[in-house]
Amino acid sequence: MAAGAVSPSLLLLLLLPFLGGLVTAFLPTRARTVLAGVAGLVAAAAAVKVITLFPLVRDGGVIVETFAWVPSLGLDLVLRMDGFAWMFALVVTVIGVLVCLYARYYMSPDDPVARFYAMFLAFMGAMLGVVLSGNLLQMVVFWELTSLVSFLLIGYWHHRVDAQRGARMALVVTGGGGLCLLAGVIVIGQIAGSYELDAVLAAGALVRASPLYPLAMVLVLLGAFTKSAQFPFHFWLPRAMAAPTPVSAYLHSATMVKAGVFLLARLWPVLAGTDLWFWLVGGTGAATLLIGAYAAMFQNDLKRVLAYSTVSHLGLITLLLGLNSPLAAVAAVFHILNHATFKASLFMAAGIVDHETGTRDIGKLNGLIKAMPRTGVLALVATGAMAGVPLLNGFLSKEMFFAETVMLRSQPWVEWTLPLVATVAGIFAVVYSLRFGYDIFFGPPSTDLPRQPEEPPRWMRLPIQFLVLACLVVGVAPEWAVGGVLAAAARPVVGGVLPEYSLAVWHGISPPLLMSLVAIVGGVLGYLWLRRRQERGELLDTPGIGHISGRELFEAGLLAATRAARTFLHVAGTRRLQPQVFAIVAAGFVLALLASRGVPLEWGDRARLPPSQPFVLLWIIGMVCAIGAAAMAKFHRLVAITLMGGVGLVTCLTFAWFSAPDLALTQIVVEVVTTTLFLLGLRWLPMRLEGVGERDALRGRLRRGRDLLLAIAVGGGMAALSYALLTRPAPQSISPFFLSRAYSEGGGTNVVNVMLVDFRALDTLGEITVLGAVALTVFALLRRFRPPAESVAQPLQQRAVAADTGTDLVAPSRDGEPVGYLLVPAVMARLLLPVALVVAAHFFLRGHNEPGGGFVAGLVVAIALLMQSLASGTRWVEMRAQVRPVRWVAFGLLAASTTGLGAVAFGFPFLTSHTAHVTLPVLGALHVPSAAFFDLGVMTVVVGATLLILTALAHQSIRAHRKLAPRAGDEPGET
Amino acid sequence: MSVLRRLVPAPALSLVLFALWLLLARGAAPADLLVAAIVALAVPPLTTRLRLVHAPLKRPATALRFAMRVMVDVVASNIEVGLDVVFFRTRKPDSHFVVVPLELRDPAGLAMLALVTTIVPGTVWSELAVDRSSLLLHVWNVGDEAAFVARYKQRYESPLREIFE
Amino acid sequence: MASLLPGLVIVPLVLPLMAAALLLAIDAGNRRARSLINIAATAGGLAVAAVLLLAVDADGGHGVYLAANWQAPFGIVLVADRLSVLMLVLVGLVGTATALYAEAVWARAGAWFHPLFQMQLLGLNGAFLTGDLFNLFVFFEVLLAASYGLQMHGSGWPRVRSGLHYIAVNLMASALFLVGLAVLYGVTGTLNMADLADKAAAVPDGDRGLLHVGAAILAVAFLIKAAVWPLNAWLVPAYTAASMPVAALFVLMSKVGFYALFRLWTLVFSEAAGPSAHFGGAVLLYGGLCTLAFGTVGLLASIRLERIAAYSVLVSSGTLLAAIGLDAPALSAAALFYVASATIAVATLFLLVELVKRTSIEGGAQRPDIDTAPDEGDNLDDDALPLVGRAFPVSVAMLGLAFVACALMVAGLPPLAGFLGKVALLAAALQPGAGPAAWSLVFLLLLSSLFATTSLARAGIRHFWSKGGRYAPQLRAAEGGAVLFLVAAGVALALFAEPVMRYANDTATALHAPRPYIDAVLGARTVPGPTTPDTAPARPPAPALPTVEPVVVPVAAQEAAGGRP
Amino acid sequence: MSTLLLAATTFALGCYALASVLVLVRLVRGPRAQDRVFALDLLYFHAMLVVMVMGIRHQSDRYFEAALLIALFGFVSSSAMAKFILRGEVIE
Amino acid sequence: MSTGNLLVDAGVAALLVGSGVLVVASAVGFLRLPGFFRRMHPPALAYTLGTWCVAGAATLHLSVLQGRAALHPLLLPALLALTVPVTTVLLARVSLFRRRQAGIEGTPTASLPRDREQ
Amino acid sequence: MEALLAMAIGVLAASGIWLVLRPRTFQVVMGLALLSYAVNLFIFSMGSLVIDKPPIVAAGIPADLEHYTDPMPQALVLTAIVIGFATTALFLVVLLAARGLSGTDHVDGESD
Repeated sequence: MAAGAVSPSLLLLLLLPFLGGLVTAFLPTRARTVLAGVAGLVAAAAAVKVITLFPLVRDGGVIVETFAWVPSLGLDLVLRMDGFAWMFALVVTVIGVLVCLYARYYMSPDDPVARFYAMFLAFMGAMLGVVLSGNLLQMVVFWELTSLVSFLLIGYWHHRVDAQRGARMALVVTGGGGLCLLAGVIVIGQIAGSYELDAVLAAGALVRASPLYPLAMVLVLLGAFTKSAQFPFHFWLPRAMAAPTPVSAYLHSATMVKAGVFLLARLWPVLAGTDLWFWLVGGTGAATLLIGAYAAMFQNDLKRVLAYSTVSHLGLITLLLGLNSPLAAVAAVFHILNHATFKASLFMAAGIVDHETGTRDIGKLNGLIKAMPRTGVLALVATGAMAGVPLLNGFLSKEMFFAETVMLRSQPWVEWTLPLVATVAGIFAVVYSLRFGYDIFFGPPSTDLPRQPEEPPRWMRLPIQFLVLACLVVGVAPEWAVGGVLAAAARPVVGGVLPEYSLAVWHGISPPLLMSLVAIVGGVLGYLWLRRRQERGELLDTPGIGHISGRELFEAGLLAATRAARTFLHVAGTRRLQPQVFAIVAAGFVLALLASRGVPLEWGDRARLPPSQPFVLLWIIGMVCAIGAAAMAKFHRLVAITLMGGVGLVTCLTFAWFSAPDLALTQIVVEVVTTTLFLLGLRWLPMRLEGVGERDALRGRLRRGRDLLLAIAVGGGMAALSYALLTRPAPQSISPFFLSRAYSEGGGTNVVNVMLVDFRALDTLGEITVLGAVALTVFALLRRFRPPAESVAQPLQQRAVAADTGTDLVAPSRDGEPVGYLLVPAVMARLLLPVALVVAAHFFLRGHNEPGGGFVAGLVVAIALLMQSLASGTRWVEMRAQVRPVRWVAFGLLAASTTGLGAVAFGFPFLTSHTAHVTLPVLGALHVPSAAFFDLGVMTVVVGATLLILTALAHQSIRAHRKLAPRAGDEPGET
Repeated sequence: MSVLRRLVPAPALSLVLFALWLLLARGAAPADLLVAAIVALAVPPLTTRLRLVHAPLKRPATALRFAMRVMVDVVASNIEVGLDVVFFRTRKPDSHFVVVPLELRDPAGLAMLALVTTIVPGTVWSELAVDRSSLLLHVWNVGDEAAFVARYKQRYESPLREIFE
Repeated sequence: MASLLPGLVIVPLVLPLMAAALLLAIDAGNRRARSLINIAATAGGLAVAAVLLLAVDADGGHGVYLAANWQAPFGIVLVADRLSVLMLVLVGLVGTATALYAEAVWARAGAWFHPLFQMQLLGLNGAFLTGDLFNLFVFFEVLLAASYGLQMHGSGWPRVRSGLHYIAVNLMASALFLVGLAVLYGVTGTLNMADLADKAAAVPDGDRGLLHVGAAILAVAFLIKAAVWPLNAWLVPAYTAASMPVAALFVLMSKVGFYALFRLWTLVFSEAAGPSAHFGGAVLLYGGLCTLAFGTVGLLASIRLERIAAYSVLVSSGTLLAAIGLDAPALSAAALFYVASATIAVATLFLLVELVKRTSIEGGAQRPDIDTAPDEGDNLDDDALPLVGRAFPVSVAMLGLAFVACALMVAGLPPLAGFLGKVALLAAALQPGAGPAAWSLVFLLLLSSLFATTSLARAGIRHFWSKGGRYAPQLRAAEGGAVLFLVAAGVALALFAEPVMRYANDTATALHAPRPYIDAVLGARTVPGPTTPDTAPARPPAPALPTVEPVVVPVAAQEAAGGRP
Repeated sequence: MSTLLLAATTFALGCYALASVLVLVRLVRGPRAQDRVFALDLLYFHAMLVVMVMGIRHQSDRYFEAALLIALFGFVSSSAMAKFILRGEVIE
Repeated sequence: MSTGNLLVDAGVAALLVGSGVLVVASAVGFLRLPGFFRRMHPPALAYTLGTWCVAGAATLHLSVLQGRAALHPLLLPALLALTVPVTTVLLARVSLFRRRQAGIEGTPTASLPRDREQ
Repeated sequence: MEALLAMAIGVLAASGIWLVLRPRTFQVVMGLALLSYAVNLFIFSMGSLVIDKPPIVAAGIPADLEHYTDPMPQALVLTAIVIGFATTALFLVVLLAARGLSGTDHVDGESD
């Protein structure tokens, strides 16, 4: 045992193809000789490396190398090579070398083959990763990698629709299987306590005894079956034939599709041995064996024949593994090896035929043996192996298979059926082999081929020759050729103890031999019969299952799933706002209700304030206003805004009433600005007249009823909640702290203001940032503002000149100076400006001690300026005052944050306030809190942001005027 | 003088602002006076361009007298209109529009006139001609229209013309 | 390193704030300076976040910063613990990439992109750092206010329409937030999260119902931001309509909701909360599962890449919510790893969308918006097209590789970080004794991977393997660099998964045992002042004079826990 | 607080509230927009009075500032509305 | 905590009552009078005397309370005088405009030279 | 008083919710404004209703909740008012932009 060896040999082996792929990716894209050379050398090096490792694994030795990756997930890079892995590694690398060579000649000189070779080598690496995995999770990693790379390889000719579809199908099916595998592996890992292969293999009994065993097994099987194209997931493999033939030869015969059976064999000691395993694996294998072989007989495309045959052979291997017999497992391993050799060579041969003749249609191809005798012979030998002709390797493993079916001990009908199935499948195999071999190479030479066939270059044949030779050698002298390898490979599969078996060509006359004979004879007869029928134009499609195409089912299924998904989204989601808002409100209400249900709510017992009649009247006004606004907002917007003003006012009075002077001040100025904002916006909204275009359908009424119910419920809930809280004694609040420290440490008597600029200055900083962000957004949005068509025209009022005979409305300002109805307001507003500025200064300076502060002061300034625009027009104001609101915002933010940073400079936390005490003659002691500078920043931001928003909105009207200017001439004529 | 002029471009305004500050600050400590002075000096120049720049008040005494008269009128009209409102059914005041020709042209003067008209109950400033030549008033109880116009012009317009023109 | 910690905590806030102010002050014409400031500030934020991460990880503690130098339950406290710092690093990563990316084209598409960008970062960083509930609201508003602007950056009807919905929904959420926090304040009398945890446990039974109501309302607000179904219909339109760098940045935003829920729930409704322990976990769990299912189905239904990305956001949101709803440290740890990988992955995808679309003429518009049924005609011998491959231009090849990497991350396929996150979640969910909810989570996770694979493959085929002619897209260095940066981050996350996983484990353990956090926050001491404040001045500060007699405030409660001497 | 003052302030507040209710009726009834706007202006004004009387009632000078703000800016909303009715836009 | 001076209290109370009565009277008038222009008259009662009474009451009250002249409440009537005309002037104009627009006969007008020229 | 204020909050909230659920942008923005009043009052009411005890510390009065109202909710409301103002303004502008781009004032841009 070489476990734990630090020798990096396996890592090197694994990395080699990846590095090679990386190198090839950067080589000139059409230098196929160089690319093939590099790739081939890399593959060859890997192959040599693998071969040199054989002694280490021959007698049950295991090489393990561990590299930590994510130990906490149980996911480490564990490279583990035993005999079985070695065999696979050998297949992967050796056939890799051959395919590299072959592809050099197969690919067109115009093909960008760098990508091909890069991905090819990457695939080789991924496949090596799968087989060398000593950790199940790691195996999943490489498993999915092979799916991915195969997707890219199948889609190599990506402009072809068949390649796109085939690639995607392969990816979805095998990738999906991979995900199942992942789940299965995790379940197994949880049962076994580790994902390490050694640990899992040792915990086989534990796994099988677990209640989760069926689930884990099914998940793992899903992974394996999809990868190995088992029925009913087999359909992707024929579609994957859109790949370049070297890819098919490599992935779809020798390596990737074998990953599934590799996994079954790998976990055989853990999962096998139960009835469930037998029925699932064996049943699937048998079905696949039959269906694949049956479908293969009727294909007219060379590669599709091979693809279905591959499906069938994979079914055979699966069936063997499912028989729960060590001997069958050995046979399975043997067949894996054999199938890889003959199928790879057949694919390559098919590729040559395709390459030379320009078609793969069996119907068109005839008598090629004359044009390409050497290729023909090679192909025929390989076909023989596929058919199970004696003295070729296929015969041997197939005989072992027949023997196993016969020896199976199970229920009587199974014992009887299985050999039959095997024989029938054998017959089918002979039929399709004959179709492949005989049909195209014998008979009168075709004349209507797209290209005149001739022998391919010698080097292109070389890989086939090599493989066919292997078929022969194994077929003739199995024990000598592969006995050791097979023993080494099969030993880990069956759990370390090999069953008795003999690799010999001749075992005497036995049931298997008879079955083989029946198969061959039956096959030949069947072939002749089929051929005659097909010459008559019958049976060109697969009878029975021809119209049930897995591919179509898959595509249609995907389509239906997509459509269903869309329908679902349509039902479960929405693109409309109302349902979203409804959902939010309802969710809030329902969750709150549910939350309160657990612990019932009750009113508190705090002493209530006696009601005061004026206040009651006040809130009657407030509620009427609120309800009125809700009712009027649709048709009488101005009224709604007015009523809203009433609500704001009452709110403001409530603040004043209940000891919140700061809030009252803020509310009142905000109210003014908000109302103005609404009015500014109203200009661009369409007229909406009651009763016009109203469809008062039942549905609308129902919806309104529903909304009303929810609104009332939520309102009631809010009221109840607020009442419950209002009547409770105040909790142990943190507030006394603020009250006691506000003056002594915050330097101000107005605790609310001290909180804003000191205790919770960070909130204020965020708040002014919000203001700034909103102002910027408004500005940016309105720069691109495109007024609605019918609002571009001047408002009705401004057009109605004729009716207003004594009008001063046409041009209320002359040379910027207001006249007529605006004269008096303008003078008043201008008089108010200095007054307002003084008031603002007053609010700003007193803020720390008395109600007021930077925010109110800022809004006072903003409203005073707004008033000027209102009375005198924006242009007048802007002609005279360079207000650059963005600068104000910038300055304010800088001032506030630098004030905060000032504290840092003195070693205090951000925003720590400090009061400087200065004593001046006459004036006495002065206290200058740093918070004042912070508040100055607040004020500046408020002024800037408010003005930015308001002027940006107001400018729209000016723009509209400007747009109208050219047409102003004919305006009076219209009216 | 010119320095003073530049420093205090609008003495009346500055004075008003000074007083305003002291009122707002509710005190006259040295610190308050200082800040009041700063405010009174700083705000007018800041707002020059956004203000009507007009000649300083010509006759402070007339202005003061005018103000007193208005206050008296306000109280009187309050009582009159108040009674009319409460006993509207029986007293049936003669309310309608009256056009008053104007000689006053100064915007500030007109604004003052509007102010007075508005705060004295019984008259509502309704419309000013574009060329400022006449004024439309809504009057609560007119009686003799010519007499009303004459009284209005005499009581309010002429003092304002004196003050502003 | 540890000594650096407290002072550094404020930097992620100050940096974007100052940058935003500077960007506003700079003349609009000076584009180069703006770009420079923007990128420098963002990258600086990343660097600071990284240092913070190392510092926090090194001493395993909590960087507690008492803003304005006030004791913890009273003033606003910023807390850099493992969780918040992890989020900060994500903000830095995604922020840097998007800042870089946006420089190429998008920064010029409308006014004031840069300051809004910085404000968004400020909001994000603040939301992750703050330890105060109301301050959290404020930072939510900051990030939302900035996000409104960014979402509609570039204007246009789709943006404005979805923006309108987005804003309306978020305003509703803000209202709920305020109501919820008001109730919590009304019941417990505090806003500090750590203090809240203590007070909530001690709430009298008569008030517990109110506490729960408040928490439920607050939760709805967070759930909206975390885009839980059925409150998530705003997300896909808003994210897909936004310009793509903005959408990439927005990936972080849905994580804020998750963060807030995670933070508050582990803190307030931990084991120590007595009768309230684990309150509402079922809502998180089933809400998360519904969201996950919704997002999964959405993935399958999506053809356009940006929609795939947006639904991936939903998938990750649902996954995270369900994971924390199950309330197991192992799952939380997995969720934290997942949040890192998912954020990076989806952000990368958003950045890629636009570049990828440049490769095909009209983004594959020649095909209908839904898969076509298989046509019988396409057999293997598609004679019309030769069996000769077409070379990809280098830029397309690079894009393609980036796309593949990104698709792997999003779909959770190996070998990148997305897979590791998924494995971690699956392994944690499939602990022995996993209930039906855990199994549903597992099932949906796998299904989402499958659907993501399907859709991404479909989209990749459409864009990279299109039948028609292809343009070699113009890739600007900034764009390519940004994408590569994020992909590299994803790869690094996979390579160094172990330390990250360990970090996530530590974080989860700490979150599920919040006592040290609470103690650290409440035990943080203020910096003593240089001079004893003048406690009884002869008169209050000039010039404003209170109407009452000169104020003498009794210096009571000096002994109240550790105030400034 | 003397009973007299208490009664007087209560009476005044009641009067203002009653007046506000009357004005509200006009606000809701209209009939024209100008009536409503004027009503809003009056509401603001009444609010100012209420605040001032509350100052007297609570012997406090702090309510003055709120009244000041209403006196200073109460007209802005209503004049903006008036201008809107007149011109169809608020700021030209 | 009254001002302690019964006379002052009585004065303040009287002023308050007066203002209350005036305000109610103006509101009644505003509600009940026919025609918009008629309705515009009564509020002036409240704007002027009603406010003056309250301001006077506040000034008196505060001055006695603080023991010094507290004149600032008088600012309010002054400011009101400055701001109220803005709204009323505009509203009167609105009403005229709308009457003309509706084509109501007999809508008066300040005679305008320009119209005569036309 | 408590019951009245609670009722008022309920009515404001109900009106706001009703409007927010309407299909016209203007209704929605009005609803949001009403809702923010309700929320502000709600937060405010957490400090419990106290008359004439503003949180402005004065000499000789013990600095506790007996003699002053709770300043915290007020500070919160102040911030909330400002933020509400800003977001209302923003929403208004967005609805104008939406109206300009779509031609209708329906929240989904559907023509009536």
